Amino acid sequence: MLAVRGIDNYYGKLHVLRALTIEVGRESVGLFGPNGAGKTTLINAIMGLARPARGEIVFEGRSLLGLAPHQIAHLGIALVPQERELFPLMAVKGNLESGAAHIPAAREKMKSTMEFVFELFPILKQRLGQPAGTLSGGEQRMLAIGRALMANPKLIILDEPSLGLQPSVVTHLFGTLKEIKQKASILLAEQNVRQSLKAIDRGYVLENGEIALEGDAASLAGNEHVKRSYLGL
Amino acid sequence: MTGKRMRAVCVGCILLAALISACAPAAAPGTPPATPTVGTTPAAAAQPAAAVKKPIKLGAVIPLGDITGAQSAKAMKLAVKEINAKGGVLGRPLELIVVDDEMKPDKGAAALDKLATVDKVDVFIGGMASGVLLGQAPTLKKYAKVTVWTGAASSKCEEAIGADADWFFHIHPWDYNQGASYEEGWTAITKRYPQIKVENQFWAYEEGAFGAGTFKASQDLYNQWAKIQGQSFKSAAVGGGDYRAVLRQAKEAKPDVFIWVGYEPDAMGFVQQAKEIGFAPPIFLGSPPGWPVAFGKSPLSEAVWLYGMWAPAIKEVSDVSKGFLDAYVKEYGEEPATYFSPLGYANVYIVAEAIRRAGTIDKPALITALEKTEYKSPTGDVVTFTPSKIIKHQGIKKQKILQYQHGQQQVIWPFEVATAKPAYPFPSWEGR
Amino acid sequence: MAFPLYAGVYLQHTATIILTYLCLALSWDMLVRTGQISFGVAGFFGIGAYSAALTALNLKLDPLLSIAVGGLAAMAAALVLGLTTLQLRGMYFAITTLALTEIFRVIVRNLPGLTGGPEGTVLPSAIFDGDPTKTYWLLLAIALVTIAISEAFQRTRVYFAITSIRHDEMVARSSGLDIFKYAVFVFAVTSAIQGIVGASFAQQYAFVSPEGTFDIDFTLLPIAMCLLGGMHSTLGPIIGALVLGSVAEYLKLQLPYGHLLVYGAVITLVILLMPQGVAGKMKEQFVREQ
Amino acid sequence: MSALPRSRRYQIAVPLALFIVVLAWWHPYAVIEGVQRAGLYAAIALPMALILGIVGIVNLAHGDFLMLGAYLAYWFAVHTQGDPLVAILPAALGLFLLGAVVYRATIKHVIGSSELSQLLLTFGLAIVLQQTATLLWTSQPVSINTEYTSTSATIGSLTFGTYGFVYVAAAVIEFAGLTFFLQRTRLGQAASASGQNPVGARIVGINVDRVYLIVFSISLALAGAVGVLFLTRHAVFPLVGGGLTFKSFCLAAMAGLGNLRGILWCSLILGLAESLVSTSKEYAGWADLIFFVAIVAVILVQSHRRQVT
Repeated sequence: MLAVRGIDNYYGKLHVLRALTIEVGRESVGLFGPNGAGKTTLINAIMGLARPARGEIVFEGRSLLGLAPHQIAHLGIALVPQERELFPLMAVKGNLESGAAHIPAAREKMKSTMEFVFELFPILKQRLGQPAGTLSGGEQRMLAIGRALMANPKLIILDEPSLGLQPSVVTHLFGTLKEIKQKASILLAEQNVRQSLKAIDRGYVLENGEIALEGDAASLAGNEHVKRSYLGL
Repeated sequence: MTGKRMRAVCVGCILLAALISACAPAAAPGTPPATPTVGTTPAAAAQPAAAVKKPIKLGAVIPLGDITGAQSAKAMKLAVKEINAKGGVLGRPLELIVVDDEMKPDKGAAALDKLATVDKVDVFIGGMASGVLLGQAPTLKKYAKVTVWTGAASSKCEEAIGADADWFFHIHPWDYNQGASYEEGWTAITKRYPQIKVENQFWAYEEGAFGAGTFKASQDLYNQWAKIQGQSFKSAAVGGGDYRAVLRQAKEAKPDVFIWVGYEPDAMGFVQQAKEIGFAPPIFLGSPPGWPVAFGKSPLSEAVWLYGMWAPAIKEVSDVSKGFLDAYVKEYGEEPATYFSPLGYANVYIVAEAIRRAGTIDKPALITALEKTEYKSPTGDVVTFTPSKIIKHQGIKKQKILQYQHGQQQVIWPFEVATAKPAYPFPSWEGR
Repeated sequence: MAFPLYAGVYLQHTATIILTYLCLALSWDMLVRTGQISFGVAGFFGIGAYSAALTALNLKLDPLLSIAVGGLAAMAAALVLGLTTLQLRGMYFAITTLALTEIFRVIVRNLPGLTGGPEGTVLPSAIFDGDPTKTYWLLLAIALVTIAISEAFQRTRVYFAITSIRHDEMVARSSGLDIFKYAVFVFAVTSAIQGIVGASFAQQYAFVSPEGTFDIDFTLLPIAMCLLGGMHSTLGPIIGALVLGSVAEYLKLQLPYGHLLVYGAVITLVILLMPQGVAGKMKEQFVREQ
Repeated sequence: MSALPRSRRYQIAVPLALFIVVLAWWHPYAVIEGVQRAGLYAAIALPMALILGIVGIVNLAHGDFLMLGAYLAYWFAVHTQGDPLVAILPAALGLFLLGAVVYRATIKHVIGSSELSQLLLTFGLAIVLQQTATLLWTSQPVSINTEYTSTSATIGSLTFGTYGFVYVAAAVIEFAGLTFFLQRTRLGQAASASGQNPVGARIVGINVDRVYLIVFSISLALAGAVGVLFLTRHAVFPLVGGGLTFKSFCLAAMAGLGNLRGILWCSLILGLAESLVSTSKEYAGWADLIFFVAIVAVILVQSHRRQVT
């Protein structure tokens, strides 16, 4: 579905991504690594928010390089950014609708998708008329995921969804990933490896802009390096 | 580290360049001394006798971006062309060098420095805004070159130039000249047409230097013959344009004469809003430096009075005016829209004739010759230089009282150049 | 540079005008380094000009002394106003300083007894009797002091204080700096410079008027110069003032009609092609070559 | 787009209504003319606030585009001998297209750069427009007189001009139209999303660049149309735009950047206050002071409130 092949990316003189190759099929894939390993840069490159120096990114047989973010969104990739990037003055309802309104295929299914989002996150239904800027951190995260789902994406990318959230909220969030996987492939970038490993099929460990390890959830959980560096065992 | 060093090097270079430029005049030969030497104009004194064909240079400082300056420059060029076609002056051609003052005092003063030291002109001419002349006054005094100036009405400029400046000839009337002239004019008009009343006047003046200065000058002057009251307004030229408050006060005062002193953009607004509130005094008069395009074509302009120096209609009573107008239209394919064009034309001719009479461009002789000027100007006046309140050489002191009739500006007074009889009283706004 | 090298007085006068704007541009930039964009340059320029003109005229102060008074008056005004307005950020501070300029102008216009009202006030003679060389040296001296202050701000404790205000107020606060105190200090110093420049302008041309002295160009042109030259440095505003000042004068002589059109186009193009300013561009080249 | 909570709105509206009633009893003309003046201010400032709110750029050439619209209408009226108001559509269309070109050629390239570069760019554009107008039409002002411009009505002992209400109507229509556009149309929703968070807008599939282009062009089209209305009652000359930009900029700052409803309120307050001061004989020269003191006061009070809460 999504193939990233040999991309290099620089931030000024800093070599952020080095000949990076990953693949996401009809599955949920984790992307682990410490702060500054290049996770967000990779996601930005996929989404068209950053332009890699070399390499190729292909989604369902189409190259994404040179496409603008909105075009990539139209192809069926939805992003839940680390900073959430909601529309703060718009009500929750408006934010959700905005996820679907600008993508023709999703627009037709707006009502039913919204029902699905409410099933996952009932709290959003209660907050429907409230401006997004006044929501709590966890609610905002749910809204961001909800907005991304509204696009009816084939692939949903979540960038550090657990960041800054209470453990109980994190558990709830990761619980919903299984249901989301029914509808779309998932690429999940996380530092919280312990929780993530329960929600994913396969994963990559990214260090210093390179893939240090890859494997399915079980083999990663059993890996010594992962145990030491990420699971604190 | 390199960034800091580079910065230091560059700052050093700039300082060096600045020092060199400051020292340059000391090294450059033939530059006039910086402090004025009384009695001699270096450029004039240094003229070698052999250079007979060398042009006589007139340096003009004018705001070219404004229509007044643009048309003044055009008329000057026309006059120079005419004079040169007839063989120039003293066998030498005239050369006109125009520098834009951008309506800024510092730029105007620097322009004078350029004309004096780079172009080495013989005479300064030009001029438009009072605010610019105020800033130029120290520079003019520094060179003390023969200067024949078309612009500036504010008597503040006269203060700045001072009484000693025998080299300064001012053609445009000062604000109080204008006031006195109108008093004379209205006295004459009311004598000839006894039904016309002007004792009770209401003035609406724009709040800047031009309006407030004119009002103040007239207020000081008119206590004898007219009762005047006034109120300021914000001109549309600086973002205003709502005159209804001042018009309403005028309406309550029931004046014989309503006068507004503002700029071109205020003209249409005043008549439109006077009509709106139903204010039609017996005399409705505007006194801007110029009028908007095709103001006369509007029915609201009928019988509006105006103060001014010139109108195209003067060609009917003055041959000089007709000659100028025809030549201007032929040269540029348009009628001049402001009185600064005949004034610029007169400016060149006054200087040229004085040089011819003096037989030289030596300052003392030229000043004496200019003092004897008696030039029939296309504005319909005969220009002579007589003392005003402060300066020794004031040219035109008389203004004209005009009136829009059937779309044209007609001269009502002075009667010698009158092109029409007054329409009085002001017809009502109904049906216009 | 295609600066026409006319020798003599004219060059000096043009250079004096450029130095005038250079000081305004540099002082404006010094405040920008704290993150505050002021649109009030013309206001402090005008306060300085009026204070100098009125004290020279009414108290018969020596012109040079009156220029100092102009600087002090602007500084005092800045201290009072800074204490209330420097709390504002971004566009709100900018618009407030712009409004204050207009407020000064309206007050000056409506107090004819004190200020000469709308027509302004004329001084009997210009400073140094209009000697352009001496005036040039005066402005050069003021410019050198301004440059020295600017460099001092770049090299001392103040630099750390003001850049941290700009970059991150929290960091500045937690490091124990009273950033507000520094902001007021910089505002007062830069306003004093603007007041001194205004005062020498008034003394040089021997008149002040509400329309001429509070001209918005005294705010806009220095800003344009800083942006052209590059901000947040001593060099940028200097380059900007030299380039824009000489280009404007050169264009005027070459192109009597339409020179302002080209001027506007130049500003637009420079922003599009060299967004970091001339100094920034030079620095970039310099670094690349190494 | 209004960020004010409902209760705060009443805190402003009730005293304002009281003030207007007292003023109407004391100085009826000040109210009528103040409201008309407010209409003009708001009509001019709304398009500027639109760009500011969504594209995030202070357009210092705003008044100059309006000037261009007015000249277009003048040219139209002179050549067709027709009513200048007929030119509203052509002027709006012409300015819309010009807006697209200007956006593509210039504004697009400074999106995301510093506030000041954007300011200087539009400042440069303003000079170019003013000087082009001077070369094309000279500095001599043009004005058009139509019969309806000076119409007046009489109620009891009050005779007042009615044409000025055209500006009130224009402001209300503009506000309603823009509100409808931003809240009810998909493009408008995309615009308000882009205004609130351009990154967010991109990732939900909005072509932010195209939205900016359209919003910029719409704002210019509105400025052009208001320019035509302006011409019917005011003289137009190349430098007329500067003052209008200045007032709009002040209003936008006072209202809170990009707050369209705030523009209406602030225009009303300023229009009334100015009109009241200019009716008083002794203090008419101070009318400008009201405008600027009000701006400073509002900004200071708002910032104080922000700090407290």
